[in-house]
Amino acid sequence: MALALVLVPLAWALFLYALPSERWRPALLPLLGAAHLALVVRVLAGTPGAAAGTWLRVDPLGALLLAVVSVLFAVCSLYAVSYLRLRRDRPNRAFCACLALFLAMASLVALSQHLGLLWVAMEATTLVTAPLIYFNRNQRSIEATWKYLLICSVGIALALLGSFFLSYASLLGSRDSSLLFSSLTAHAGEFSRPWLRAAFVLLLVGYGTKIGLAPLHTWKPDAYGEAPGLVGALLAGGATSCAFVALLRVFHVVDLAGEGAFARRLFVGLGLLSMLWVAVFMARQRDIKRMLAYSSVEHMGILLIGVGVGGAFGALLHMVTNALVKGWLFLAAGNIHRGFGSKRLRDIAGAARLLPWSGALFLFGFLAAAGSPPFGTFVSLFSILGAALTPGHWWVGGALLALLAVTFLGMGSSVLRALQGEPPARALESPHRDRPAGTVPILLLAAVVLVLGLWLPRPAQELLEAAAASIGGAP
Amino acid sequence: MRLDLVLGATALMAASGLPALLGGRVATRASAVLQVVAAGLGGAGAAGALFAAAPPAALALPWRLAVFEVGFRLDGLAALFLVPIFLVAGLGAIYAEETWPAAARGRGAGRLRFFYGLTAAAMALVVVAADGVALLVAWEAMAIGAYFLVVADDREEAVREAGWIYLAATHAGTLCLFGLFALLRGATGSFELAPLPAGLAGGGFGAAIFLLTVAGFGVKAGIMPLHVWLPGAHSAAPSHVSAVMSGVLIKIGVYGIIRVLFLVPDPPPWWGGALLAIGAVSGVLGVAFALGQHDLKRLLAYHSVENIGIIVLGVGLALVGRAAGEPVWVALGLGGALLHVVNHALFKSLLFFGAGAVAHATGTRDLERLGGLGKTMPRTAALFLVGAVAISGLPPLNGFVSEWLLYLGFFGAVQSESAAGLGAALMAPLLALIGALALACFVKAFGIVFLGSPRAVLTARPHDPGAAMLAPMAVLALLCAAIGLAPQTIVPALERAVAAAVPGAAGAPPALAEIGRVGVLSAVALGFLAALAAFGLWLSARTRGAPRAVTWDCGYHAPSPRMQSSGSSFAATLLGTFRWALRPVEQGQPVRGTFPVRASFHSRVPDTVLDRFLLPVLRRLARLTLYARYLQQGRLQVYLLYVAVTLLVLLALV
Amino acid sequence: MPSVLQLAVQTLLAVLLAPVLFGVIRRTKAFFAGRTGAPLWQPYFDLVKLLRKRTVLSSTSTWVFLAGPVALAAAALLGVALMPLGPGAAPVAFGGDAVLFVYALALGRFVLALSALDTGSSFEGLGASREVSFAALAEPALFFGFLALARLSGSFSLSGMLDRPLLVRWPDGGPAVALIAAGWFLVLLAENSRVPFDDPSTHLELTMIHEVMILDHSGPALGLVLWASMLKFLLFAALLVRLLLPVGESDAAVYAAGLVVGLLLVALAVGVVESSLARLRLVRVPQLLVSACLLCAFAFLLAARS
Amino acid sequence: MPWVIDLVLALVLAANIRILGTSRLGVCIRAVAVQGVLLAFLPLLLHPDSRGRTLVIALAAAAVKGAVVPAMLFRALAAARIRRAIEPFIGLVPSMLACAAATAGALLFAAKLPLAPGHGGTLVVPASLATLFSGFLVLTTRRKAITQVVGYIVLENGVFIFGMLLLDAMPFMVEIGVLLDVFVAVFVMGIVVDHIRNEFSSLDTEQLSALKG
Repeated sequence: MALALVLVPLAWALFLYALPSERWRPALLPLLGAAHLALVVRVLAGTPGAAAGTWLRVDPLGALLLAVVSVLFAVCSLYAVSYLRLRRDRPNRAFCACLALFLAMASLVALSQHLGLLWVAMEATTLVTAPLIYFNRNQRSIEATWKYLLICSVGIALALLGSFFLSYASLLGSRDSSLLFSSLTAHAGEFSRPWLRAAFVLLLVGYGTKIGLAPLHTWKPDAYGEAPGLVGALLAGGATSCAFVALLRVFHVVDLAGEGAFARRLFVGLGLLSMLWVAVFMARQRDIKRMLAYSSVEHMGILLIGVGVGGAFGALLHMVTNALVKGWLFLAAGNIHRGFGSKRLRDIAGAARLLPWSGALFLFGFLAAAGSPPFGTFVSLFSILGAALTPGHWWVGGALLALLAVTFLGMGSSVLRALQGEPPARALESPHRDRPAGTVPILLLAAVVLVLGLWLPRPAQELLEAAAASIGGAP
Repeated sequence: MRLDLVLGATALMAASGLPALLGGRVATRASAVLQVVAAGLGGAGAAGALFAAAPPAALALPWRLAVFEVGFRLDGLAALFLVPIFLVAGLGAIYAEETWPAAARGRGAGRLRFFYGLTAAAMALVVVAADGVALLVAWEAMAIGAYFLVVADDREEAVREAGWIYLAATHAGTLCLFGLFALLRGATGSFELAPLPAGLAGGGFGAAIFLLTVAGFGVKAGIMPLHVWLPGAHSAAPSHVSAVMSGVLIKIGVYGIIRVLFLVPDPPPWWGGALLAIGAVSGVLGVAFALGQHDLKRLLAYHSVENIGIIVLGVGLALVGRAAGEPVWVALGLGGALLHVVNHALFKSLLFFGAGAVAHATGTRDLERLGGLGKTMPRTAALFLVGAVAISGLPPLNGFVSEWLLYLGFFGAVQSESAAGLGAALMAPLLALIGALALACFVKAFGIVFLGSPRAVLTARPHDPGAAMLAPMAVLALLCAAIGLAPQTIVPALERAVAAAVPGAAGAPPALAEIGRVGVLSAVALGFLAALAAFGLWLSARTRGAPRAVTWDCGYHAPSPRMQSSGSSFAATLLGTFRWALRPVEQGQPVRGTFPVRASFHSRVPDTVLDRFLLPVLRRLARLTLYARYLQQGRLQVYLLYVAVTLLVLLALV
Repeated sequence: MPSVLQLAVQTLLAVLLAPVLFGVIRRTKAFFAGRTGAPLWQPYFDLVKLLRKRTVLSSTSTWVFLAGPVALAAAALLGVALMPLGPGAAPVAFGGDAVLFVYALALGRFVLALSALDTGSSFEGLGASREVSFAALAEPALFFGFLALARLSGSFSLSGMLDRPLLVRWPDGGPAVALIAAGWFLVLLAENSRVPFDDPSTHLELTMIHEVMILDHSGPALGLVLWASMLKFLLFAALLVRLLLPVGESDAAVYAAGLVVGLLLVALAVGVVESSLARLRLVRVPQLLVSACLLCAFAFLLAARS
Repeated sequence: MPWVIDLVLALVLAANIRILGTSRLGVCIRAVAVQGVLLAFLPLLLHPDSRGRTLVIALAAAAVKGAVVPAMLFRALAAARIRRAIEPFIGLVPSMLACAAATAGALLFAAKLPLAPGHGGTLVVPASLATLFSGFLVLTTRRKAITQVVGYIVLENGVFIFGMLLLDAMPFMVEIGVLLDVFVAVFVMGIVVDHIRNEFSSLDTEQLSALKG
């Protein structure tokens, strides 16, 4: 059952690659999305800990990630149909296959209970997304792809060394050479501390590159900016969450080994640095997709701070809500990009008039990203804030609030500039307007985010609490 | 039961705009009707809770809002705020049918209707929220809804800028509130707005609570220097929106300050002192800035800052009293502040409605172009005059009653031996100064707009608006007079609100009616009206059929309307006195020689905090951030270097 | 019922007495100028003459123009009702009536200033502007004085603050009361537009504040304004007299004599000031008013120490 | 046979210096190929009593790192017909000095880390770290897209060296997965390099800096 989560998309990828029809390939994507979503629902509803051997198992953390990735993919696949119909000029064979491959690899990340396998899956998600970023096949997109590929590969290589270090720490300390997380956590107390700390630093830098923490995030604005909106949505919502979960698994081992305080300090430090970096780069950002990329960096910083101050529940919920909001924003930004034929602010104005649905969705997505109630992001952000504003690290809470405010200033001025006023004449001539196929998927995402803010279903809450408990956070 | 009514009305209000979203004249009219009905129901429920002695009602939401338990509660304090909310919102809904008709504004009118209902409902919800989370959710809905109200006309650059400043300011405030409630939750373990245990308020925690409360709610209330968004937003918004914003929305900030600060049973004395200082600054500088404005709605907006200052003075006195264990100060300070909240809602909405009528009829809000409207718009003029007298705090209208309660409080504090009490007493002369300056400003506002002759040739021939705009103004004017002439009727409601605002006060709070003997005012006011009527009848009888001539021109042979006092010349003397804070910008060509060919003079008073400090600083900072762009110049090698350096630095930490 | 009677008597006396104070001022000025001057009763004749004359209205003006004199007169009457002119409390006395006293006069000022603007005359606009501007600076002085008196007397009613028990506390309250008296005398001059703030006896267009506001009023309207300003002068003078009056509390006759003499002395003092000082430059007026404020603020500080 | 291991590792380090010290692309790629072949000996040397899977890994490593990847790089080089000079941002001598410094630093850092009894005294850990940083040096100071791929491979080689200590701990599948991933990564990079050449008619990464801020 659990294995099917990986195998079905894998098989679908092969099938899509083999399929000769340019028209049918996109149309078959939502089928995969729906099938995967159904599988995930069944797995989640079934017995907890469904396993396929010792290496693949659905634990709460993985289940959470599965749910995020699956929902996001389902929506994006729906969006992809209309998107690819508009982009008949590009061959979509590799694109569709890689989308399916990405789903397979992300599912693998969620299921992996083995440090080495986790790494392999993470690297694979990087590689299968490179062709997605290169979809537009122009100079800018190849530059972005190149940077993405190289920086992430280097980062992931460091993560591999970190994994090796971790297993060496285990080897030295407990003489147990298994790299299953269950045995790592069981013997964590006996690990060699110097190796452990070095391993954590390497893994933090390695997966942190993939998460996109400043100053390792440099590929993000380029890749998200040049990729189609739908790819940006999958990357910012899915791929980053995968890396975050991988990092959390490692963090849990380090925490159990008694180096939790060290790890948390690093989390808070890097998290705040990311937010600060974003606060600076968000000001006068004149490209809406790059702006969203920086927002992603910001929220990844918030996630790390959340874990760092002991708000695991809030951080995990924020992982979910942020992923969905990022999907929402990138898809809306994609529509705006198409409507105006540009993603630079100097060409965009009056998007709320030209594209009333996408414009309004973009605006509300921005508010959701800012953590405004009643969106789900409010609940998560507020939980993190509550954890931060406790004795011992008041200053973290204060800094978090201040940086949120500054970033809001930078992002808001760009967002409103894009939405308000009169659309330029050039855009009025463009044939691209809001169509249901392009807005309904976004509305779905928005609805989920809104519902999460108003009503968290009991199973979802239990899952979140179990996941938080599984990485050592108080529920 | 009443809470159910209020919540039901709120829900109806929130949903009222949905038909209008569809567009069309009929649908928009249907929304307007729904809004009026909702306001009527909600107002009735709130008034019932306010005037009939009933225990506070509470209701918990049957499901959890995500992970938070959420509930609502209707007590005296909430009811006191609810009444003006529903009243002004309902009147504004009627008023909008004439100023922003769907026929002329198209889809914009529908959108405006929708967000209008949403904002009004959210305001009501903030007030009945029983816990921090419900309050935050409603608060944000209100703030964001109001943003859409402000930018109803986003084709204009000025409107967009005002909207953005509003949004940025309100979000900063919301973040402060996030921090506040997270802290309170950490201290008490619950989000419920219940009295805190004693002993928490000292030290850094107490200071953080106080500062976050004052900053978070104060931004919305518009206390100086957090008022930066207020003048722009009020003048940019449609007039009925300005009325709602100025009349009730900013009061929600006051509500928050009162609600949260009085949860603390033992506030440090400096809290009250700080509020008094804030109130004094807001009051005096608010009215001083108002004097310098040429835009009628901006002028009114600065008066909101002033009146919030007056209200905060009362709250400050009450806090000082709570710290010093003086229940009389608490009763008078809070009673005066709360009555002023109600009063300001009445007369400020009236004035904004009036200003809207002027702008609607003439197409301009510029004082230097208006004049003489009293002859062409007599009804509007009379109603505006009522508002002007009331806001200047003059008897026999309602503004006087609330300020009088505050004076009583300050003069009570003068008997105190404590420095805090004597400091509070010093606010009495300050309040007098504020009142006299407000009077000067409204002589200017009313005199320049409605009296004399028109200063410019306006395209439209001005005329009184229709019943949809006049009737709401008339209702408000009547209420202003009613509270002014029979203030004792509202005193029990005030007492109930004060008792609800100050939980866990030792013993019953002293009765306002006893310490203030408000009833006397009523008798005096009636006697005064009798004298007024007698003199008036006599003089009008004596001057009936009096011949008309031109105004005495002192021998000048060709008087023209352009020779009248202008708004800026009227305010020049006082502006000179406050030059140190206002820093007016003056341009022109001075009069030179015996026979000057041409001379000109133009002055304007930009907002010192916003235009001289905040915006330049922010612009400079934003420019500085561009230097940081050198960090990301697109070189992959440099990016990889960042990875290596990060790794090395972190490894060095191992 | 006795208070209604008292109200009637007090109002009648005030109405009758007020004009004679203006007569005294004029006689004093005439004396200093070496003239004989008009008789003391001349202000009565002026009033009667004005009330009988016909009015001419400006074609620009509206009903607001006539409302000014009416409100001013009604406000002055209200002030009279609140002022403890008799030996005991005022006919209308309650805690906080001092505020009503000040604000009633402010209402009169408000409407009169509007009626000046109603004519559309540039001169009258200037006058209205100055009237309201200077009053804004004078009011805090009054209130600082009230604060100090409230502190000394423990009451917040004009009658209580100005009541005779104050005299008992003269030894420790004396310096404060003296400062208040000095400050309030300046306020009296400013509020009634006397030299050095304004010169009521120059040519109409050249007066700066009060008289220029009522350039267009004529006949009964002007009479009403004139009469109201006389009452206002009386009220401020009475404030000073009651503040300083050194008579015992038992003997009503002595008290009445003291009050009348005191009022006349104040008028005399104003006359002396008008004869010996020149009008201030307009830009200096705020400074003088701020000084009045500071005098009363010092009084408050002194009172607060005791 | 610790001395044999150390000898191999010393040769690996020498290859690092060679890579950083040459101005010719061809030499550079050849040095990487040599390094790959040298690495293939490590599993055999470190685990002399090993079974068949070690041999498989050694062969796979030799094939991927020593043959396939260099061949791909040469192909790209030939197709590009570019000047064969490397044009580093910093000179060759400073590069080599930096490499030496990195090696010294790696020795110092490795000394802080405790080692399992069997691994003590060998150069495995310092060589691994030194190679890693040599890889970084190539990545950050070289201009051409191909040299960046070389840098990535060197970096990966550093990781590989350390991984050899854990041959017993790492399951066979994972080792093969890692090798496969590296291979695919380089393969994808090769494709991208091809496209860069097509788009820009150059492999100079200076062209690839349009996206800023």
